[in-house]
Amino acid sequence: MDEALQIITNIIHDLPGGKEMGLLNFIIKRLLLMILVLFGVLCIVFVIANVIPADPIGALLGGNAPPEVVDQYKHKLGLDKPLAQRFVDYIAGVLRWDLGVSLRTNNPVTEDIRKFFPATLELAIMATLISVSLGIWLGTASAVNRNKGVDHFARIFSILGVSMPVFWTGLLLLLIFYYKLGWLPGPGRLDIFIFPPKTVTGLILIDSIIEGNWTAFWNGLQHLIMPAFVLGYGGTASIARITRASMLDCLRQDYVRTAKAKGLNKRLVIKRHALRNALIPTVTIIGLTFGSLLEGAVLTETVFSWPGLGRYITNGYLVLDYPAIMGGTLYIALIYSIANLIVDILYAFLDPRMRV
Amino acid sequence: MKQDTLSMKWKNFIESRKPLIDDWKHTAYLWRKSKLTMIGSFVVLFFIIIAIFAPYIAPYDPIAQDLSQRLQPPSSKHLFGTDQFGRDIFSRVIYGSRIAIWIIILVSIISGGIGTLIGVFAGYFGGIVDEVLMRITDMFLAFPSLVLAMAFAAAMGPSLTNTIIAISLVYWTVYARLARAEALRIKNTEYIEAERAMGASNFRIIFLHVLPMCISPVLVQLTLRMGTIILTAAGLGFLGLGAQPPTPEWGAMVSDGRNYLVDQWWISTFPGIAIAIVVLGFNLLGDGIRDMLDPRLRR
Amino acid sequence: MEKLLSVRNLRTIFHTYRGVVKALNGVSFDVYKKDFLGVVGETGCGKSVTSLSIMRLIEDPGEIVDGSVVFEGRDLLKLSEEEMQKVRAKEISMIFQEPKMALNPVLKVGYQIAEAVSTAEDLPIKSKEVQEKVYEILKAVGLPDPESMVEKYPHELSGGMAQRIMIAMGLVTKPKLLIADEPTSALDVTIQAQILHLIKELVSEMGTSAMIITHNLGVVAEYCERVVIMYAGNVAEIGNVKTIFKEPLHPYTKGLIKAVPVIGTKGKLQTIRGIVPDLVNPPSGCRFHPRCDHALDICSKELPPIKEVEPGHFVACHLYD
Amino acid sequence: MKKLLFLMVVVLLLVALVNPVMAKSRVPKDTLVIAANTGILISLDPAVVYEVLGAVIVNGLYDKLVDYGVENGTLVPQPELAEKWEISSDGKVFTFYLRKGVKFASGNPVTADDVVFSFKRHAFIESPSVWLLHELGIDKTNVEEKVKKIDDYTVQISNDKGLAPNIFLGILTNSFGSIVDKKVALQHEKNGDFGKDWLTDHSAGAGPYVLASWERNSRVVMRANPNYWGEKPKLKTIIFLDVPESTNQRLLVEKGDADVAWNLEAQHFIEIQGNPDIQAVMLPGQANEYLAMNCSWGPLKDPKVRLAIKYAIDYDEIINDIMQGLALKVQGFIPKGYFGYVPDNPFSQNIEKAKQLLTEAGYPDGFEVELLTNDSDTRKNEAVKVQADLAKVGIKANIVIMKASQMYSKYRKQGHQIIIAGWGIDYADPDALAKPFADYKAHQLAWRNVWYDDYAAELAEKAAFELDSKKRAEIYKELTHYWFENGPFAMFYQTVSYWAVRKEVKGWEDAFYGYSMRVDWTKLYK
Repeated sequence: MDEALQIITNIIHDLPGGKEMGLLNFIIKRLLLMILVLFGVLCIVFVIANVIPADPIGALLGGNAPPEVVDQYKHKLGLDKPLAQRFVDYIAGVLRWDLGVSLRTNNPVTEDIRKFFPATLELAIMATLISVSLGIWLGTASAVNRNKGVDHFARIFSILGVSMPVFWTGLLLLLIFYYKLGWLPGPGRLDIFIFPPKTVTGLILIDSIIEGNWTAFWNGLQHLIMPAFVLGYGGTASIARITRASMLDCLRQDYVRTAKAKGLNKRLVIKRHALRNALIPTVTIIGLTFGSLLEGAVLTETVFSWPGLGRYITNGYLVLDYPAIMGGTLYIALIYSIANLIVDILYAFLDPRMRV
Repeated sequence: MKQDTLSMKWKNFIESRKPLIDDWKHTAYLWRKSKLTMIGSFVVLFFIIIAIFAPYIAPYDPIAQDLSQRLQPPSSKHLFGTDQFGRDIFSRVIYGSRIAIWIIILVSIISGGIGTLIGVFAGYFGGIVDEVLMRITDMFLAFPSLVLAMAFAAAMGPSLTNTIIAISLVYWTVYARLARAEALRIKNTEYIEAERAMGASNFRIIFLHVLPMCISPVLVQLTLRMGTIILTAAGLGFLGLGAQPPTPEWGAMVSDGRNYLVDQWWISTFPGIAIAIVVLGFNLLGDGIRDMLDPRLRR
Repeated sequence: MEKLLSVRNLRTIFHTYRGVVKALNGVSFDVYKKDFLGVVGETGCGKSVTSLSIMRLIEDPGEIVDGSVVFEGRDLLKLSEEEMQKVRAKEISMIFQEPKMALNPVLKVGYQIAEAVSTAEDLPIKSKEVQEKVYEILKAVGLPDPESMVEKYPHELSGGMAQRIMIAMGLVTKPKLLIADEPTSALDVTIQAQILHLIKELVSEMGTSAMIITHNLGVVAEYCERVVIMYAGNVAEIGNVKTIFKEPLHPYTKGLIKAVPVIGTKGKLQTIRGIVPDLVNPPSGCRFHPRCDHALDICSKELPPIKEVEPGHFVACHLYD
Repeated sequence: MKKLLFLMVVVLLLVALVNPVMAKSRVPKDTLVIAANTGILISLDPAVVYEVLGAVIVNGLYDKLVDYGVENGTLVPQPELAEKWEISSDGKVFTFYLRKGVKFASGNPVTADDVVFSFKRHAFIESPSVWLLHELGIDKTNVEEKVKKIDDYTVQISNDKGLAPNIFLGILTNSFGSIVDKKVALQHEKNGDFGKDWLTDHSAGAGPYVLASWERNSRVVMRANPNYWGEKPKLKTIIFLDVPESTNQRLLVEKGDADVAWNLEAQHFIEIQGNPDIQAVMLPGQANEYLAMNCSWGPLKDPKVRLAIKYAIDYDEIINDIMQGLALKVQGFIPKGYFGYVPDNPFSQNIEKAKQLLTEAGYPDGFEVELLTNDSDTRKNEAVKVQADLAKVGIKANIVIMKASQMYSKYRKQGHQIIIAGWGIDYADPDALAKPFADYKAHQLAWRNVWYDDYAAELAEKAAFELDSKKRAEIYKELTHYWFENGPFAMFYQTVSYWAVRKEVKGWEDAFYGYSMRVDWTKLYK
């Protein structure tokens, strides 16, 4: 998650005819690519899910159930059909946006995703806000004061984010800020006795604003702080590193010298001139970090009892609930690709040189 | 020039190597100048030394149980205290460094190797080969790596080697991209054209010329990512898919100790700190190397 | 003529892995009001470093270690950063060699010029007066249709147009001194003449002094009134252009002028023997002595002081002790 | 500014780590909040539910014909919706007389039709718990004629196996024995599923509580049932809050945001006892933990080797150090508090005897074996302990940890060598243990460990049909002693169920005695 990824994004741009073909063709080409990639992801997931030597039904029925019942159940769910047949059925299903029925919650996986994804999305957005603001602030500070105290502190602080296991920091924060200090509420999305807002988008903060239910809003926000920080802090390092590198690069450019020659003070030079240029490559990294947040959520959600997609998939692993694992993973890959596409388009807008 | 004395030959040797030595001097200067890189390299060096001399440093056997010494806080006898089996955490952390090194080296070789090869072939041959290989890379890139690692670990059964394979099968994408970019850049340089003109086979060109050029960017990336490899292994440990007990793998130690965090904080904290320091070391070293190799920052 | 800027014994060094580069080794010269001064010398002689030192734009690993830069009675080297920023905003402006690089790629050119005005006169960038001034200066530098020009981005302009924008940006604040660091080197010859002509015309209209840094003697001969010849971090000779070109005193100046090929003459090209010295351990005394045909033994021992051989004509060479 | 910020953070952290935590409960008096890992719940339909936590909740939502009561420490079937019942002389036909005037939560009266419907839907849905119905000799082909309505308030259930009454009634106390409101279920039936889909997260029973809502991975909310026929529940709302991490459960209870921590790790349970606000409740569990050896694999074929392993293990250290005393030393397969319980515990660590047995069997310097278990913390700790003990006699055990799902599927295919697992008891009768541990014909644990021992199987079967309880106890005693010597099982302990319950909550021990067999939510109050 660092400068190498920036190289990736530049490579994505050198797709044949990137600039001349115009933004629309660029988007169409990227969409086609995305579909191909998602198809690939689907195959990987299907192969893994069905190659695993254990059988899900045994897991579902628990240790005590005798073998005959297990086979009966398996037949009922059509798990004894040949692999190729099951693959074709699954692909047909995906096209109709029907990812099968989860063995555990036994309602359609798509409905589960609709119920669980907003929690992960809300966590990922807050985490991205934190990692972006923290990352850019630290990256700029360390670039401007290269090799001075601030640079060292900023880099160590941001790298620590990527150095500490998420579940450990999560529990530590809970221990200090909830258990000992009592400043922040405990795990979960909302206190039990707060009347939750009617689900419109599924994001508590937005739903509570729509409903004007301010108590739920504040409580939800407080609940979000720690998990979002734990998740976001991990992404800070890569954003800080990219910002620092591109900022160092920009500070050496001639136009920064012109800005100084115009008598602008240091803060203005950085804000108006250096930062604006330095942020362009950083934007693409935000897309990639957002993607990795969806994934980091798997650990954070367990520690903070967050009813998100990450936990849905991990619980799926506990009982080898194939449809849930496959559907969930595919969905995360879809969001990951869309996030990247949006960011690349944003990249084109931000940088006038790309605008055609 | 009949009687070339030794000193003459030595002088020529130095003379012909002048630019290289000059370059190394500049690198040493930059290395000294950026304190963090120094810290990073010392941490990594320290980590490697501990791993090599673990048996001599560790006071106790990391797996030996002594239930009478259960859950002792850090003391002079047990520097980092003991865990729920009375095993000395200090010795387990020391031996843990061996496992961490083992994971890092293996994952770096496998993922670095696969990634670079795929990248170089894609970059060098271009056309269909490039398109296909890169789309495969995109697939793995779009795939949430922890979930993929979980899937592989679950498929092949939880064990240390499976964790290593799982992580490397997820980590190679970055190196593929890097190697491809490098290969593209080198492919159209004159001296490769010259090679081809002299009738060198593609494979000779790739392995003798293109591949060596990709080493430095890939190397930088490897150092940067070595830290995160340990973290992914820790994540797998937390989900119960990593190293099997009683192996003293840091990630599993942190995750096993998490239930004791409230009163026996040291069981989880010391391996956690070990992970943090080593990851920090690799990251700082990686950053340092990248700054040194990056022409723009070299002045 | 009345002095605007007087630089005395300016010394600037750079810390590098090979050691300390003594870029400026005690540079002294004056710029008069309404002057059109050329500063000329081979690459690496420190002419750009001098201009950056005057503007105090030298940054780590560079460092100004000695000397004074007196501008209208105040030594710029002693000013606080805030005061220096005001000087840069109102009093002294600077133009650079690569116009397209010196303009911020993501901001409209109109905005970048307006920013100069607003900083100098403490007016909001979007205000009417600032907009007026921008249109006015754009017309002055001869750019067509200012309304659409302000909306353009740097990458949409040609080299010449970009340099005109830079000139506009420099002169819109009506500075007392304009420093142009190799303004035309990056442009093709036809555009060069137009740009220099434009600078000369505007500067004389505004009564602004100009200091043109160049390595092209032809530019000096054509446009400048006075010239400073620099060699390896020192001033070799100062004087008005006609006398310097007719009878140069300093051996280096002679060599420079002889090296300029004149159309119509045949014969071998003249060069100055030797190479530019390494400034980490420069030759002792006068830094030109290893390449000087008339070098005396004192030349290699002491740095020749600068002397006014005749009114307005200075030279730093032991031949004239 | 930066230095000030840094200083403030450091001071805060110091203050945080120092001050002790005392907190009053923040849960209203008429509500109970239980912090539990609800991730394992699959369905709350009585005919489908199979996990312990699910059964406990269903116990609060539905009443059954008959349920367990407690008589001087042992669980005995007692009347609930059936006022009384008669058993035919050959023990094959049971006639139940329903209580009159009892209404479902929906207000519909509870009649024989509802009873017949409840059994029929369980037979047809064929969920994981259907094998218990098959134990009664009832399946979808004969359920109509085996469960007959005599009149509105009388139902006759016949079972041709002539099982001992204690077993028959014991099986009926399972969740599937819950009586479902026929009208409400059929109202929500979707393409002939007997209302199974709707009942996954809705309730239609006559129990003390009604299921208000179940947000997956978030919370299960139960509200008091206004027209409950029995003792009115004192708590208006019970909430199962999903808290997967044991540490968090403990923090929530100590902070007063939750009343009960449901599945605490042993270590947390020990430490929490130091908190004056908390009462540590311990009750005998309805499950046991054992090590089993695959009699068809390598050295384990030889009973001497199996016995050596049983003598190599230090059972006391497992109970005292790994479970910190939270386990009952029971080495027979019949748990304490059950009819036919045999109190002898013949095994304790005896390294010489184990080595001597090994040399006799021809393995003087031991052998290598795979030790399989799943990834719960307790099981991992037990595996590491056994590995160390076996090493003392030269046996090198390689631990393999798997997801519970994968482990059971390997175990079911007799694919293991040595395995550490547990057995949850389905009905409070020794037969529920004798069949799996001794009778290989039942295709359960004995069969999985390839212990095809006809003598043991015969004894287990005889006991199941013995109507005279004194003789029945005799048979179980003989079987237990035979099992000690020859069985491929080393019984570690009988589990102990424990919860951290805030002082404000009263009556927890009465409500949960015989937990997972029986729960009486109405006993709880604040």
